[in-house]
Amino acid sequence: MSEEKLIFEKSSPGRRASTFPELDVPLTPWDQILPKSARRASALDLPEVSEQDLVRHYTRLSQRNIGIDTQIYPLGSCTMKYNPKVNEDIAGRDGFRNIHPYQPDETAQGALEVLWQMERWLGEVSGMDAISLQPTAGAQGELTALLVAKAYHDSKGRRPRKVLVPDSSHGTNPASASYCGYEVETVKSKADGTVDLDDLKARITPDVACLMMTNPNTVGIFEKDIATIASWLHAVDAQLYYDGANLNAICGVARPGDMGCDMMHFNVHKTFSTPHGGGGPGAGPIGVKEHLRPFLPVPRVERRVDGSYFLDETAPQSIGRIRTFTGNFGILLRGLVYLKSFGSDGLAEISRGAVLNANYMLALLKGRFKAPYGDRCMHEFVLSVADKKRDKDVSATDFAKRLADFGYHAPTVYFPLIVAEAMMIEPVETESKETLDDLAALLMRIDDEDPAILHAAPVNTPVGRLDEVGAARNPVLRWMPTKP
Amino acid sequence: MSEEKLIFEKSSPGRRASTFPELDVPLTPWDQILPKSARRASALDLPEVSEQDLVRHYTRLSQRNIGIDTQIYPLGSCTMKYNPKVNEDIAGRDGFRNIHPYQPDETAQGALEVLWQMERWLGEVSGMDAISLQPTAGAQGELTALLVAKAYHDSKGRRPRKVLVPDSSHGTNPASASYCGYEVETVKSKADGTVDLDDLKARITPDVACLMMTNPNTVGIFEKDIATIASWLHAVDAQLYYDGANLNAICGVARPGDMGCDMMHFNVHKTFSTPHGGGGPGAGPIGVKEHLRPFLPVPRVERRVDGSYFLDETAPQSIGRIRTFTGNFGILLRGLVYLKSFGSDGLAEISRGAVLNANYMLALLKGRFKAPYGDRCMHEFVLSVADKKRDKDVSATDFAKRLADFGYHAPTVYFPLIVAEAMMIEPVETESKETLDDLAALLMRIDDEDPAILHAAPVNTPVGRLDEVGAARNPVLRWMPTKP
Amino acid sequence: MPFEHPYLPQTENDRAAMLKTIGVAKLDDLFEPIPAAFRLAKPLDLPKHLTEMELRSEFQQLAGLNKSTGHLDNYLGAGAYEHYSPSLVKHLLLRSEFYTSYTPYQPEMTQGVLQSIFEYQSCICTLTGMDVSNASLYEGGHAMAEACLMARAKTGRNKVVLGAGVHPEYAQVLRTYTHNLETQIVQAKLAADGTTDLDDLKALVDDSCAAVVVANPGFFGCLEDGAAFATIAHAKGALLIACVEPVSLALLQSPGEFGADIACGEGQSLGLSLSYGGPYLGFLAAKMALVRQMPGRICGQTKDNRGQRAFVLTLQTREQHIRREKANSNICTNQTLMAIAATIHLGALGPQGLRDVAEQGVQKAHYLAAKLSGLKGVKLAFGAPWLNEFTLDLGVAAEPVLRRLRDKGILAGVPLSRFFKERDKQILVAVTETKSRAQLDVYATALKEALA
Amino acid sequence: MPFEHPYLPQTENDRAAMLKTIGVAKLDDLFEPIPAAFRLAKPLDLPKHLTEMELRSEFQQLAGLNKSTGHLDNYLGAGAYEHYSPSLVKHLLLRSEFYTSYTPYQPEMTQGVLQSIFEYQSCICTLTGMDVSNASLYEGGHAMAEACLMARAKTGRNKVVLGAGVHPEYAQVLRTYTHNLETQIVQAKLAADGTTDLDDLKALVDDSCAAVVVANPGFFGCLEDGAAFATIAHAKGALLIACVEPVSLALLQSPGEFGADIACGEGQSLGLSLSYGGPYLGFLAAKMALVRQMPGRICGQTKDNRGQRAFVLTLQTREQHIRREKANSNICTNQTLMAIAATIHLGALGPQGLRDVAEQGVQKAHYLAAKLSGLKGVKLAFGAPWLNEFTLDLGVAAEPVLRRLRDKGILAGVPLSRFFKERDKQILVAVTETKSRAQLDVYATALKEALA
Ligand SMILES: Cc1ncc(COP(=O)(O)O)c(C=O)c1O
Ligand SMILES: Cc1ncc(COP(=O)(O)O)c(C=O)c1O
Repeated sequence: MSEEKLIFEKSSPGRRASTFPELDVPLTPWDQILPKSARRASALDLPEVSEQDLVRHYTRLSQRNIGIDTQIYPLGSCTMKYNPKVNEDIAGRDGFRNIHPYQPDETAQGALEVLWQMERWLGEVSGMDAISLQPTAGAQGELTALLVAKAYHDSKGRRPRKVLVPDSSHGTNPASASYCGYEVETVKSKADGTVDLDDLKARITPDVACLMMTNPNTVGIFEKDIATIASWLHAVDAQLYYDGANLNAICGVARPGDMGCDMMHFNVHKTFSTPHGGGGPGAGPIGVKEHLRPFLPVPRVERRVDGSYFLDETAPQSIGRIRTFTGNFGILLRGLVYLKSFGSDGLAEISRGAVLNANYMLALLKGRFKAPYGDRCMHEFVLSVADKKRDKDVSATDFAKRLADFGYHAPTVYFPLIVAEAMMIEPVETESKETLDDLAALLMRIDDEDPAILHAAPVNTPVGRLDEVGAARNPVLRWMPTKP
Repeated sequence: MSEEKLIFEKSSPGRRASTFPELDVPLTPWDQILPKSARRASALDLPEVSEQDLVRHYTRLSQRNIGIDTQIYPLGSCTMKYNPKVNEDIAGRDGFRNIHPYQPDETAQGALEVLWQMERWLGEVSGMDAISLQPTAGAQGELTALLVAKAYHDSKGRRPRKVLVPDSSHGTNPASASYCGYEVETVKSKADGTVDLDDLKARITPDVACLMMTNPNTVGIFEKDIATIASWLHAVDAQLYYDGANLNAICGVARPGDMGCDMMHFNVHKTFSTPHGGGGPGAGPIGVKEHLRPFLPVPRVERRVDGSYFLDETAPQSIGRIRTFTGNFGILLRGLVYLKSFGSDGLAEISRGAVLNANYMLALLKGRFKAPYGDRCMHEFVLSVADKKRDKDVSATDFAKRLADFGYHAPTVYFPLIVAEAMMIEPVETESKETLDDLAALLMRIDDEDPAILHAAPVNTPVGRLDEVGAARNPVLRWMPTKP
Repeated sequence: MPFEHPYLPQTENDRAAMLKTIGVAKLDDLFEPIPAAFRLAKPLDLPKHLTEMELRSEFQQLAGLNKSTGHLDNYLGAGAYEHYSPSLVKHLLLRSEFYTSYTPYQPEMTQGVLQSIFEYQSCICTLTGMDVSNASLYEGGHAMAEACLMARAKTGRNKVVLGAGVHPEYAQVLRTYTHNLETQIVQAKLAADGTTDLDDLKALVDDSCAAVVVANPGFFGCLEDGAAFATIAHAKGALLIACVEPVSLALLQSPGEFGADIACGEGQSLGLSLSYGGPYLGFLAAKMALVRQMPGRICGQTKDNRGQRAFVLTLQTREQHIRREKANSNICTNQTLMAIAATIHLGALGPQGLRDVAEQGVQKAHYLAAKLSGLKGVKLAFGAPWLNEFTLDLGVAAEPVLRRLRDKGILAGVPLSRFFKERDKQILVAVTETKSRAQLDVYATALKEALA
Repeated sequence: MPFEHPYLPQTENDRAAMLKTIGVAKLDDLFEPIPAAFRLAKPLDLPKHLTEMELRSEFQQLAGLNKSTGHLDNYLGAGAYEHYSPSLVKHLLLRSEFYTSYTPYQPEMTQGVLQSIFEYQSCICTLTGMDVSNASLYEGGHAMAEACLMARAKTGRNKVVLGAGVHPEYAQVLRTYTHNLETQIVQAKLAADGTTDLDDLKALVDDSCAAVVVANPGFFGCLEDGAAFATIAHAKGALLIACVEPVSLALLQSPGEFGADIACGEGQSLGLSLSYGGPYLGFLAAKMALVRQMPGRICGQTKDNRGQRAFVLTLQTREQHIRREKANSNICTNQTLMAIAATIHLGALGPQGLRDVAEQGVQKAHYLAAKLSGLKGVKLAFGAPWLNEFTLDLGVAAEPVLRRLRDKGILAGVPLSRFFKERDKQILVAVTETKSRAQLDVYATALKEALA
């Protein structure tokens, strides 16, 4: 496949990919509407192309991309599972797609019921007492929950200044914490991948607002001492935050709310199968225990005794609004469809499948690749190729690039930061045994290859390795029209 | 891209890509319904795969295919123009998609109006007096019209036995004629590509039922003597059939009905932009002059004085039914949407664009490739690489295969049969000048390449040249389960 | 101002540059080969162009004039059935590499369509118990006509005997197709139980007979004795053509099992939308000995020059583009996309899903039939076994009753008077997996009221 | 029988084989790391699973409880607008290589998304007159909050002054976001003509001020004097943030033209469906000097090792996955697919199409406003110039009037009492290209009747 020009480079003045009906009202003279000084004088350099050329351009661009629908996407921590087509169809229905966020509640009862039901489903799945569907993604969920915790502490007249995060935690955890003015303190991990309890205990003081934990953690190990940790935290009225990115490991099997967690976020775009869309959109609802409910953001979805639903903005202790309108409705809707497709009799099968697949994959690979955290894992696991880097100068990046030659997306590499040359594999429950066998065989085949092949990879992709340093050093961040 | 297994080879007993709700009526014992002897005993070797694997399989297969949306598809005689997305959306509406062909007319007035309007549009575009939308594709249109002609002759007590077709005609013309029991006689073409009038005149006798002409003909030249030809035919009451496959050259500019043609078919899937779907579906309505109207197939769409529509099956002289139900409704609907998107003020622009593009392309190429029929053409033209075949052993096939290496579909090759090493190019009006420039430049670049490269081509496609002889000699026409 | 249209890329500048390259002064000059007398002097008598927004609203209005299966509970069948097709089928059909491509003449760049066709052929073969399938025909009636012509070509004989259950429109298509081929078409009588009168059939089948056609289930819903047909046909050297409904094949003896030489039928029930009658899918499969007589595209497996398995259109010397007037059929454009749709649908269902669909239709139909035939004056018209479609005798003229049911939101069945004037009290009722027990109960109550 | 589900491929045989390879006896053993006390002993208190058919019908029913823009003539705006988006946009978004892919971490296999983002950034830059755009934020309110935080980081100052036209919900989001950052948020008064009181603004902007935010058009529809804002802000060393509506930029001076340093806003009007409030698209662009403060993904152009142009996520040392608590934002997942949708939509419209849409909205809105303000007691609330959205004073309490109009099938506007208790007679009316003159006339008549 040859280079694909930018859409701007296919532009020719006067071409149209769409036209509009003629104006059917009498023209109000423009001078009566818009002062000259307010009018745009600069060029509007948008593309001018025909409909066929536009369609062809983005069809071709799509062909220069891979997704779950083309091959397994074992990106650890990202839960790249099948995105059901029926969810797209349902979200595409006129009655869901073409409703305005400020419609009177009476004209949006179906949408409100979707939100109300989604809160109930998430509550039951997580064991949390109250849900807010407002946050747009996981990171915003973290931020919202931390603000909720802050409001809680405020309400008690306390001002703890610290948030603890394990060194294995996801970058958004410390970033969210500092975003709302907390000091971030990092807790060490032990050799087995779990939080170092001694280090943690030493750090728990009344100045701690919150500990953010992922469980299973980012190396795929369940933090079995979570209840103990919770009790330590609660002793100083610190909150235990559960990062729900790895909920796929325990969904339907165990609940954060039963483990002493006070608040959490869900990544609907991970656990509940909504498409990642090349980076987004997602939805990051949060769940909290009863004591935090008053502080949840507005609006809240409520049900009247007559069964009708309404949006409530009157929560005196609420942290306020975390986004405009009422959340990423279209994504939440898809998530609810997904949850209902499994139901009470099926939800556990999600995690059972995910954990089975991950352990199977680990069993296939552990003879060949170093698995720093042992033979078992939950829904994902981390390998280290530090030895291969040392012995034959083959890095995690090299494996990633070579996989691309065979049409496979790489595992997550170089995360978590505590593992050198990390490759983090999350095979998800929607992948068949055959697919796992193929990927494992391929990884071993690549391991057998001449390192020179890996260094040169990829060669079968539309582009080869990129000059990333150059990209950052001389940033070219937009197309510019060439001056005539 | 590596080989893609057959879906059967991904099958594993017990996998499901869909499930159905439980039966909600009391079970009638099977023995009361179905005698044992009537029951299936043999295996049902359908694939058993998960939803993700199924989606992935056909997504990948689609990636092993090209279409108009990926690149210009200059396949002569096929009019591979842009397939508007809005047409798909409209045809996908519940009110069109989910209606049964035997619904009472009162519950299908919208569908009947679509058909009625489509008849009116096709009639006005072609200058024909009556339209039947029944035929499913062009070839069935030919057959239907020939049967109509036969019925007409019968009604006059005549039994002419011959159908004349030019040697440049499409294969379906003679095939359709012999299909309904006619003797086929081939008329010669002259060096300028048009029908040899002397040869034709000599063949016109009272035993001739019909002459089938394509105009512009398959080499892209307008048969300017068509009126004369019509008068010769009419003198013996023979009918002039117009093969509408090339209507894109004259749509909105001139009308077969004004040229003396008595009957014709339309290829809705060519001229009127409906997707070819990898070989079909299409729609091949026919138009006839008044004297042939009584013989058109049933059902006919009619309008009552009150403006309501109905299907009429009572035509005493009709040839009868040419297919079940009422035509390829979904395709006819798309065609009508397309026609309306151009309207009386735009229809001529289709052909003007098509003829401009073809002549431009011919102008770009004629210095390098032999154009046996001169410097001008209508909407398509034929080149011959017979000289290149002779001089450097590079055939039309070689060009075709090498184009594939660059992601371009080949022109039609080896048709029409009257041109040696023919490459028939139809650039259609939806292609931009830049696309034509690129294709012309590529053809010349290929012409400059070492013949060895062409013989080895394609190398960039998922598969290389195929053993077609082997395929025909040892036909493997289905997957077979391997015996355990 | 020039006519601007999203489907027309050439700007005024482009046109000028292109005309210069061509060497003509103005675009109209390119149309000089068309005698002036034929060139339209005034615009066509049609409305002006509509923009996309206007098209959508105009056709939305037209669509609104139709009552879809979402608006009326639909029990119409008679050759076209409402089935559930999983969401993924439509999604995959919208892959534009499939739907915007042409017949796969250049196999190196169209392996996707070719392999899909090969898979389709394999599905049809396993369903029907045949050796070879083509890549699709126009629709069921066409498939049956082509099957008869295959038999005619193979046997050199010129008579076709139809079982009594052949769809009346299929029979009409066959008559039209063979009108000029001096082929004799006769149909056996219907026995009282709704199946073909086998004695009559036997009497009609003679040495001049090219083919016997058995429709199973028959038009009235009843199951035929395929093996008996086979014996009668083969005894006289005629071929047996089985015209079958593919969903039923999950339960029924396949044509191959009961001895048919050719199987054909309508594939719409394999996930294709009703679409007011088309586009549908004619399928045609046969024993290997008949492959040369088979019309249309056939896809075969082969190897490429890199040693990979690959697929290609094969045995093309049967076809019009090679053989012209000597071709075994005139078909060119077929219904490939519908064949791909059916293949994906079958992949989505799998053997168990297809059985589920078939069984649920049968069970729900029998549940409904029991309820309906319990109503006063109402009875099943025929006694032979049937699956999910049955002929109901209302005891009174059917049309007014149907109209009353329609007003209650039910399309209760196809009135048989549409095909047979004398059967004006009978309707053909089809039930599929899409109907819930609640709907069936509503139907029964509504019929009771309509008859009261 | 095991739980069968289309999204779960492992059969009983697969499970057995896999467990054997793993070396455990049964699947539940793999969950042993979870203390037994936490493992659920009884099923969740939720309904059982639904099949696809059941899901479709359940959600069809829920969708039916909503009155869409197809059912009610919709004049609601206030930050989310009904626009026509060409069919092709939705078709291209359904390309599953786009929507089923993750953030393009591996650029060699995700050039499609990367190039689309680069094109998106280019579109946003030309619209806003800025140098650099990121790859998207959550939505407009979030974009404005991040813009303020950028200014705060750049200037080291801690006060933000909002123009009077800032969307009240955006202001609330900003307050929530900055709650723990000791940032002072103040808002200038509204002048009588519906624009910001510039004297008040001037008084509020001092040396501690990081940013001034101008919303143009303002929440009440009125156009602000962007250049005056710029002068006031820059005089005190504050940055000017312009919160703008992208369709209006086809007509209005761009933020770059009037001197803004940062431009932000909601991109929903670029072809995204209303979807009850999301997923939408926050856009954020700035002058080059602010690139290091910019949050979120940014795509840059570079070369590959074959010398080809290629695209990659760049300047990542701003981001959380590299810098953790020192990152300039916590954003990870963003709204890329919406950015691609907007880019395709803009490509479909082109500059002329976007102008057409903007102009038609303005003209139709002015036509309607003239009709409505001709009714007794009804008047435009403000005198400043406006585009396609205006504040109408009904002279009487708005809620009952709106309810009456709703019963006539019209969502006549957003009641301002929703945001400002005291504005209970005012409604905000938005008109776009989707409305026909006939609809506007119906609205005027209906309002007359509702007021009578
Ligand atoms: C462990 C973990 N936490 C938090 C997040 C942040 O979620 P989001 O990307 O939805 O903002 C992620 C996502 O990558 C994650 O993997
Ligand atoms: C000139 C000509 N005539 C007739 C036909 C037959 O039309 P169809 O393929 O629709 O049956 C074709 C199509 O290829 C054609 O090109």
